[in-house]
Amino acid sequence: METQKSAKKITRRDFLRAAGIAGVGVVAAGCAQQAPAPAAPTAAPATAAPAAATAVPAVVSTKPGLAAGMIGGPTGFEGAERYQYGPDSPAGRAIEALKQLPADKKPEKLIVMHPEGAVGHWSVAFPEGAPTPAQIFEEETGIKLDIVGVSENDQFTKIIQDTTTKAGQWDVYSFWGNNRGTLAESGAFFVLDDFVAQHRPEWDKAYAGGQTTVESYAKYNGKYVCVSFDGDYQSWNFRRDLFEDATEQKNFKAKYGWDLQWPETFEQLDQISEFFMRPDQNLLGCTDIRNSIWGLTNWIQRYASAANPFQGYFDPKTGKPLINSPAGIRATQEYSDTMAFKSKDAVSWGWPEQYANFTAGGAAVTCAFPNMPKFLDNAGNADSKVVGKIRTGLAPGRIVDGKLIRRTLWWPNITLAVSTQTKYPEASYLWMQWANSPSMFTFMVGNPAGYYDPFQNSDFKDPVVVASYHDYHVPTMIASIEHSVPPLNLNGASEYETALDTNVQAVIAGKKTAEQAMADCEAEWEKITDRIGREKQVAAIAAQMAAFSTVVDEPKIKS
Amino acid sequence: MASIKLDKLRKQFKEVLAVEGLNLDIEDGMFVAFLGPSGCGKTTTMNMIAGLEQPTSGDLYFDGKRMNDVPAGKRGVGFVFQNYAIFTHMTVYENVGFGLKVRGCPEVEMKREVGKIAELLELTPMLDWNAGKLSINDMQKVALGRSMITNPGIFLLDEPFSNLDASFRAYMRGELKRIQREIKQTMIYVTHDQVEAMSMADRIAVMYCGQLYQWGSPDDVYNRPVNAFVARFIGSPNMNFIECAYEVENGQGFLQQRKGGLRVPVDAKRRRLLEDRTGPNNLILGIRPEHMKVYQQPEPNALWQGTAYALEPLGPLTIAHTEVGGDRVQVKASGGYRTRPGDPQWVALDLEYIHIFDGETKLVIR
Amino acid sequence: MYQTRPWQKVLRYFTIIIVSIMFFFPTYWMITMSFKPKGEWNSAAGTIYWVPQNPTLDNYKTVLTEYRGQFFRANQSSALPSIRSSIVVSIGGTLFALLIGTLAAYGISRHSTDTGDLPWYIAVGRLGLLVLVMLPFIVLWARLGILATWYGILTFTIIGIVADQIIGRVLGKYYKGAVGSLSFSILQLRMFPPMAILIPVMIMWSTFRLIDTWYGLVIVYGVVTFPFVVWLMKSFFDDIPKELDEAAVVDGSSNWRAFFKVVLPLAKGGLASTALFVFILNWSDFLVALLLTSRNWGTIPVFLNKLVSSEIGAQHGPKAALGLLAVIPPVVFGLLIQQYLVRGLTFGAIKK
Amino acid sequence: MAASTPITTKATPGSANRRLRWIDMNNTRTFATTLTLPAQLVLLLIMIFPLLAVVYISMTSWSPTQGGDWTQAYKFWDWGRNYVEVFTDPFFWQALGRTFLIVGIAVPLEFLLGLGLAFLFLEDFRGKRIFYALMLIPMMIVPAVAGYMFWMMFQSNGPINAVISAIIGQPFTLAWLSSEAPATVAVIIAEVWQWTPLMFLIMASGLVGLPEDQMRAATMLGASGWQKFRYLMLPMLKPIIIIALVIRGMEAVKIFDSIFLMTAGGPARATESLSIYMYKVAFQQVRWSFAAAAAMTVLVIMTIIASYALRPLQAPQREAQAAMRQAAETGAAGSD
Repeated sequence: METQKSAKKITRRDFLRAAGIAGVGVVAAGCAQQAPAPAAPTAAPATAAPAAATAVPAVVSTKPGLAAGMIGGPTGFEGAERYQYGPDSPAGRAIEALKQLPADKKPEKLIVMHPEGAVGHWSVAFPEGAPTPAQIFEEETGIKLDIVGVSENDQFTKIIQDTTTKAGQWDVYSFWGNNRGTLAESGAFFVLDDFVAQHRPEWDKAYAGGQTTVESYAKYNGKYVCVSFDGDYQSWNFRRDLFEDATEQKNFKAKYGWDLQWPETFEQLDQISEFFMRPDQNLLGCTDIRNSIWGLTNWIQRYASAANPFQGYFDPKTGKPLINSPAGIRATQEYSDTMAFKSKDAVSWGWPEQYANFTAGGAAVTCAFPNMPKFLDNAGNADSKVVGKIRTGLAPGRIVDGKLIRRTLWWPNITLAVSTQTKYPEASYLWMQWANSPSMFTFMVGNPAGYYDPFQNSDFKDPVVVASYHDYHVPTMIASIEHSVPPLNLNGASEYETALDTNVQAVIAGKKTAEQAMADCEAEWEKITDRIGREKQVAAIAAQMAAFSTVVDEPKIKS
Repeated sequence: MASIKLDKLRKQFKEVLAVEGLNLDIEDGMFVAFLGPSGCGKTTTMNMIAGLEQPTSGDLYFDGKRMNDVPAGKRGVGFVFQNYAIFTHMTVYENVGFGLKVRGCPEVEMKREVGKIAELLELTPMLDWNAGKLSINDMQKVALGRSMITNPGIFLLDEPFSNLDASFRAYMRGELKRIQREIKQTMIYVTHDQVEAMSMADRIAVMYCGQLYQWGSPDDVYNRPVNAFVARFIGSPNMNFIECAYEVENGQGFLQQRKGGLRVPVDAKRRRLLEDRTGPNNLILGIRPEHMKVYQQPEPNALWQGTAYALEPLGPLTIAHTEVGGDRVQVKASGGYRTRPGDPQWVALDLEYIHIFDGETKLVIR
Repeated sequence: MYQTRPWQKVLRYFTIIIVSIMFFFPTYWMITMSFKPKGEWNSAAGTIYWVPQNPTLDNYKTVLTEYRGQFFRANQSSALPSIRSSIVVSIGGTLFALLIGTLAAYGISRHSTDTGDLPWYIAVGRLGLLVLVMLPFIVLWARLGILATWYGILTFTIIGIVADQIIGRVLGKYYKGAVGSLSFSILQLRMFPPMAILIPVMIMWSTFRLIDTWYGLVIVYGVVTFPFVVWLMKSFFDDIPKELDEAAVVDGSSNWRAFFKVVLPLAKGGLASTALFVFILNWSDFLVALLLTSRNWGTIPVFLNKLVSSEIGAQHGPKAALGLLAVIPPVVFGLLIQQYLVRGLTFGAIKK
Repeated sequence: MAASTPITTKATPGSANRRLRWIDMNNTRTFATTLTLPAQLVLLLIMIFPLLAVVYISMTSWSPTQGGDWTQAYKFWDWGRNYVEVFTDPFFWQALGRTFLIVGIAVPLEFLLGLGLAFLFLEDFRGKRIFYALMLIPMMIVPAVAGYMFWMMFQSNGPINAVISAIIGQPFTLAWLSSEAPATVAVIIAEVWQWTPLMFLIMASGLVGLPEDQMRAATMLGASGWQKFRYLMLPMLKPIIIIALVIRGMEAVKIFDSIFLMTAGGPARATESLSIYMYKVAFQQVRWSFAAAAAMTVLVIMTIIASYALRPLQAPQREAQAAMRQAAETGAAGSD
């Protein structure tokens, strides 16, 4: 009793401390080791950090605090040189090009749409003593940055509004990657091919997964149209404490005949889910989500892994849907059957419910964004009952022709594109190249004030990022990117998704069989394709093929 | 047709005592007027008889049967409201027939009954009209007819004529009297207009501040008021009041005016009464304007001399306002009587009709 | 009904308390939610927090402060500008709607035979004819490339108005009875789902540079809500005896004077409650504000959407906090006009 | 007024009326036009262009994703194939039917609850003002927030099920928002919760406004409580009941926020109202020409409904005309 009391006291004090630091308790101290105290709202500019400046010998540079050979980047804190760049780097080229832009092409200010919750990457100084990225950019180029927060849900509407009315309110748009095709066909995006050729962003070198990732992250219909700022691939989390418990292992082995461990196939996963489904103990088997639209992340993982090297959505030659196939029916059937291992509310559970449930230790396995270990396996998160109890794994897959096919979904969140309505397309692009360069992006990903997730090679080597995402999670993240497939980001994505979603939801609700649902969905997809224009769609589908991962593994677990 | 008995009926609204221990016996078939200024408790009394309000204490009997717990609609009481409470969304026919309709009376019978009532009240041509659009006079008749149709033993009317124009009011007074004669119901009629009460009622209950002051025939309340209030309330113009003291001089009893020096001799009967009473010598002399005469020259029986103050020529008669010894009195004079303010006047009193009230209790000394 | 027995009283009390609890519970949930720390928002973990265990003001801080801290939060900006925006545009829109709506209502109530009685085939037919006449013009304008210019829209609208009037006259020759009715068309307008019509309005607004301005929103709010004003105020005016203003006019005052000095003061109760309604409608609008604002004049409901993030989900606590703050203006308004509310809301329909 | 007009009427009824009417005619036409002009103008200026633009787009197959400007939509002219699509789209008709189902249940329920509550609140009791205020709060809450609160409360392990469990004494874990019928019920409950206060307010003021003496007269005539309600209150309240129902109905057919936040039209399309459908078509799928055709169809449907919804509202006008006829008769009878 006494100990409980004192424990509660401490929790409370911790809580109050966290409350003083930030409004959101869960995220509190996301990088506690790195940033014990918040910086003042207006961080000291780089020049006003003498300690760091003296630590780095001053060589030929335009501003103090830069390492040798570097022409720009953040300064003023220990380790700043990791994020600095030389003249022949993507960031350096962008800055140099920006400086040389003629006056009529160089804006005073760039207006950038951004998801409200990610604005912090630009406006908050991190770590202490560092300038904000916006300050660095203005200092180096003389161009002001206005990063305007917009609700994620409203970005699409705002872009359509801006494009249709030709209002030109934004230089750079931000949107959910799934809408890429629709918005590109609406003429919202400036095609970046020329700029890419000229300024060489070297994304294939920078992104984990190489060229496939670039195809997936930056292109539509074979053209460069956008830049991703967020590594939102699905990754799986499980409870180490349960998986490593000797009794559980014994019972599991007895029941299923193989050792309890992170599974390779969905059959294995479903056995694990069944094993741990104990609602009476407030423990759910597996809580990968099933709500409207977002639930498709899990349908697609089960679907895309059904063929070697991958099961695509459409036939790249004819544009015919491939979902009305054994692969689609099976994915749908499993998607519905696995409801048995979830909350009764699963179809209305979104991320917050899932996260809250996992925070409280309410599930054995779940599938989420890569940030789950960062938020939940975090000593600073007073609410979390799973600190130190999380491990992660690559998405399960299927065995096809003796090969193990595992496909995770890259469901991109923050994607930026240059508006066709802007007067300064080149400057806008150059800003994006600079911001998306390994040096700057890794610098920003480490900043806990926003929700960029890592996806560049440099991110996974950065001690700050690794510390907050945990070293056990890094291999999972890299593997997840390498095994990823793109979503339905064609023109009309929302229509395709809605059709698929309503049909699989109907199966869950028991109103259709999986066969019926897939047949209906196929018909609806065909109608959509015909209406949009089959020829155009087929071209885009064919181009999208390059974005699917073709990595194939050997099965190891015998079950 | 029923007799009504009120036994110590009392009604209290939070702080306000509306009716105080009322005892009253109303005989079957009697036409009774509750008379008093607004707020005197007469409407509350009526509502209690009707059952719209529960008495705080006391009992109510119809024909010897205790009615306290009988709900309003079941007491056999007809009620005509001051503003008639016509159902404006119905036709005249539906209004009059409402009482039968809610009793589940068949359509044929209803038609016949309504027809009879309409005939009696001369409403027949308007039966299909929308009641909300009737003239106020017709509404009054509809309200009467509506209450009559259920043939209640007791009929309550709450100031039914106060909204009518003067000529129709006079006409309806006659009509009501006629109707009452024809249907022979016990009728209670609430009014603050003493003319209405006097002209129609068999009995008048004069009420003030929740108390019954006097219960008697119109003649009684006019000629034998029990106190100064009743005396003032009945009669138009009002009774004149002069503050006096009783004095005896030369073996002759006088009422001596307080303000001036005027005197009024009192007869032997009154003298005995006055001499028998104890308490402060503080009296009020009351005399109605119609029991005085005014002259422009001295007259032998004109005891008082005064000054003309104002004149109200009303056609058949003239009200002369005269100042006598510091008190103002109103005197009824002939229609042609004319004078100018300030002219000397002589006033004669009909000593037979003087009323003497106790100055403290305001009760009559009789 | 006017006599209650004790058991009836007890029963009524009981019912009122039960019903009030049921009706108040969601509000209670919102109020407590606004004081709950994040760990207590959700019942997904299996525990329901009926009262906040660790009450906090963080949710209010989250919505009201400009966030520059080092930990990720769904909203970085403060809701204060959106509160200001909501107040400005809601009041402005309400005033605009009241202005045009009250005048029209008085006109319809007093000086018009317009009963709103219009057979649907006439209404649809008239619209159809207008469409037939105007379609060639719109295609022509499109081909001329002036459809999205201010002069294109203006000339087109003027031609449209003229065509509409001519169609009305022509129809009137062949159909005995009303062919046009203001009160009908505004009710029709009010029943129309705003989704689709908003797209061209958005285009038009952009052409006239009214997007993301407070006056642009005020005009749209006024237009969207004034049908309410017309219908409500008309019933109030209907209830005021016509003899009143006629008497005023006979006594020598002008029509306007009679309206403002005699009729309007009598209808002020109705005006007040109508204003509250319209205000609440404007106050809670989301879609119009979303489509017609961009950076500066987003309203509270638009801001509420910022309190969701796909990464950390809906911020229930801050949402409840802002929701609670958003209740204040209508409640204050309601209190200010409290004395008129009960009487005013009969819409003057009960004749005494 | 009470003093002057009746006297005038009484003196020379005919001539006074004629005189008033003559004054009316003289300057009222311009006055009336001036009064309604702003509304007319605003209506035409702001509605004509968008309305015809909607028709224009609806006659083409253009949508933003077709590329090009909307003004160039004539290049995609297809003679209203969209209308055929709308008419053959089962989801459109389902959404329409569902909307009327929700409105048809929610609005009468709001009305009955509002009326019942109004009766409860008719007499004074201790704490009336506080309860009154509590009852009115829901309609002041921004629907977007209310939708969220209901979403949370309707979770299977949320407070509503907890209360039900406590009452029935065994675990009740219905997943309200996960299947069709309960989700519809939940949506209706939220709608009823939000808007019953409005009905309550209207009905309460209606009851307060009822002439008390007429009720007492009916009591005296032996009418039971039900008869009073049936023959007096209901007919007297009829005008405001109709206005209240029409106004609520008008708003309720546009039901959007609460559904959008609670179920987003789901599960599958189980709670997709017309507005949700239109929103999805216009702003998620950006099928603008189709959305425009759907909008025009809805406009026509709503026009038809409006023409019938308005009928009861004209009853007072008809009554007034009847009264004028009656007055004329009376006048004629009087002069005989």
